[in-house]
Amino acid sequence: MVNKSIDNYKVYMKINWFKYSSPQVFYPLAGKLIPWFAWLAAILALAGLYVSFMVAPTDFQQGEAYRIIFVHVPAAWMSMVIYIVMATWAGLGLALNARLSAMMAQALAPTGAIFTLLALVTGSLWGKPMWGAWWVWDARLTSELILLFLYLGFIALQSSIDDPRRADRAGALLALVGVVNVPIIYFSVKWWNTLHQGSSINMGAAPKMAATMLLGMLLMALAFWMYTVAVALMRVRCIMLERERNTDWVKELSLKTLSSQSIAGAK
Amino acid sequence: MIVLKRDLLLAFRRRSDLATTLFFFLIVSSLFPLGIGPEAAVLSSIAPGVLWVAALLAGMISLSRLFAADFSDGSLEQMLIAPQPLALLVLAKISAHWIVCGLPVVLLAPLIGLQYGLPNESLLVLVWSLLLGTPALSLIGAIGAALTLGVRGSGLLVALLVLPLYIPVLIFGAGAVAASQHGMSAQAHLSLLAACSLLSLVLAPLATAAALRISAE
Amino acid sequence: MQWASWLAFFNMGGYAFYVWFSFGLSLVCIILEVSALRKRRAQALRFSRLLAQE
Amino acid sequence: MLTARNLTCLRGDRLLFKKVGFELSAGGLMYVLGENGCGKSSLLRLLCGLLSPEDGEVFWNGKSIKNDAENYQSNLTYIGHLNGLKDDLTALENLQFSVRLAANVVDNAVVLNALTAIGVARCANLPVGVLSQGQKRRVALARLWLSSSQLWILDEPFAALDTASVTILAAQLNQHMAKGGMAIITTHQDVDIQAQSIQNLRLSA
Repeated sequence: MVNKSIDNYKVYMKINWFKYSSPQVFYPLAGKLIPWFAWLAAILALAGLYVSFMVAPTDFQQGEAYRIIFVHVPAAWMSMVIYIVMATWAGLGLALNARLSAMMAQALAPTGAIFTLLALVTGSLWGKPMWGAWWVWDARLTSELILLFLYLGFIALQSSIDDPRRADRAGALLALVGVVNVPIIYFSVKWWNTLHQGSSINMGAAPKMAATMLLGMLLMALAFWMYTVAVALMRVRCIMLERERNTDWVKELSLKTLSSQSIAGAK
Repeated sequence: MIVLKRDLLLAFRRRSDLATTLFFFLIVSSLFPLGIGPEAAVLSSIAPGVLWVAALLAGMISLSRLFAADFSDGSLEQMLIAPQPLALLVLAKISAHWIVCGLPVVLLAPLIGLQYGLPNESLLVLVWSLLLGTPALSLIGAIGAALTLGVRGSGLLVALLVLPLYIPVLIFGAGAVAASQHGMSAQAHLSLLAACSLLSLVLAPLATAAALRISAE
Repeated sequence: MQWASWLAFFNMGGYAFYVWFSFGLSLVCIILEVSALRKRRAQALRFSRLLAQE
Repeated sequence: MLTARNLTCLRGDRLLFKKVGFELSAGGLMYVLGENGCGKSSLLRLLCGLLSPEDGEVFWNGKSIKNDAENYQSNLTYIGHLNGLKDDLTALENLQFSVRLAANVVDNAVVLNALTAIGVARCANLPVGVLSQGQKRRVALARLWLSSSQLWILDEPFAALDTASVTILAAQLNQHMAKGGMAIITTHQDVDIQAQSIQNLRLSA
């Protein structure tokens, strides 16, 4: 019975794997890319941290607390960028029926959610000394919160559908609907915010942003980018292993890792 | 058209379902004064938000019924392979849903607005805002209902998917009533609300049709 | 260089908790995510190995 | 003419069938055979366009049913496992709805004739919810008397029917085939239907 299904899989793989790239090819390729991106992320992060703590001057209004923006703003940027990238992969997967794209979308979602959460928490950690309150219904924080809901909805929908193909396609559609709505939501929240309270300290766009501050944020954002790529590749490899567990190549691979010591290795 | 007629007939045969939605709307909006206290000033200041949130939740709890029955008895399959554009059939179903679940809420809302001490002109704006906004709720909700069709825990899931997407409608709708309370024109809010409804009228049936095809496989 | 001493650096002008908590939390998130993924991968491989040996 | 090429169907991570192909021309009858769970129903749903295949394509008169869906669907009558009836509507209302859905218009009298033909005329004005399983199935099958489409795809049409109804249905199928119709049927029963050409498609995993 098992043999037969393996046999079927073999034929199936010959006729149509992901149309564009097969997991057997992609899996080791991703494995080779991960360390590169991880190292890049580490180097950029070190440079970014150096600039943010050693080079960037103290803000005359906010003192040292403003240094939180070196993680808050890049995290907020990433949370939005990842959603757009995720929706793009999802849309590609839906349009071309390419499963690798759908897997990439699925792999990006948790990382995006983590960055959104980070942006929220660091935002409130910044808000406490600045505004004297842990949470302020500021337009940016509120939109970030809604973005977190959108991520969680995507993850929840995908994980509650058993059939991977349906999960891929339903998730993709939801991501597309979300991406159409994000600008509308952002606009409406901004509108709501201007109506209900006066001006607050505008996050991120401090009155006079020193060039070094911008450099620090950019370096950190790039580091997060590289980290995201590395982690998404790691996750997509996990997804492949889980979905392809019945195929020969995964079985061979799993036996190989037993003999070489790197069972839990990242590579 | 035939789908609209059938769904309305079905809703008429099951009038109790209709009452459930209305009753839910009533009870949710009556809970707030009990939780907050009967001061007139407080109540009238929270009224727009409370009424809108209650309308939104009432529309949402009836969403899971939108396609579920058709899915389990096989009539959804027949609609999917009918030689008619699926988006139109879907639009007819959503319209029926709105007439059955949305319209009664719109009509009942001014009564509850009275309980909250809303002035007359605000009541009028409330009805207008609900009339313009609730179609968008039904339309957007249909996408969520279609995506979660036959999925375990779909009732909760649909809330998670749909509520964030409802936020613009809530903001503009409640904002319209609040503006009229403060003696300002609600024109801008109402136009934005109408724009939301129009946009979802164009896009939501297509997205829902696509979602139904995915879910019915 | 911005800081007069290491102590001043750690003190962050009196905002030490907020600043270090933010950066520390980011680090924790990264470590947790990576280790969770490693575990997930090892588990997937273990499962396939069981299937293969069957 | 209905042509299927290279159809492959995957459910979850299970391969149901692969490289299924056939050609069905006017007056042709095809039985889909195979054990339980081998994908007969999935194949029928695939042929209706309800399911999209992992690989391969279905053509109606040379055009892919994906690109020419409306034309194909107006030539198709599908009765699946589920009856597609609303419990709260009467048999008459249910059938009128499905006729309208197929973009046709008929009189109530015609619908009544159809119900009479399959022996459930007495149930015409009863809500379907109160009928027995067999009666519900017959109401659903009455659509075949109202259908003008050339291709019938029927999933276990004879199941849950008594012998008399089986004969009546077989006669209706015979008539359909004689008029140059096509039918694709899954069945466990041995029913004699005449057609210009009869083919068997056996699915095996």
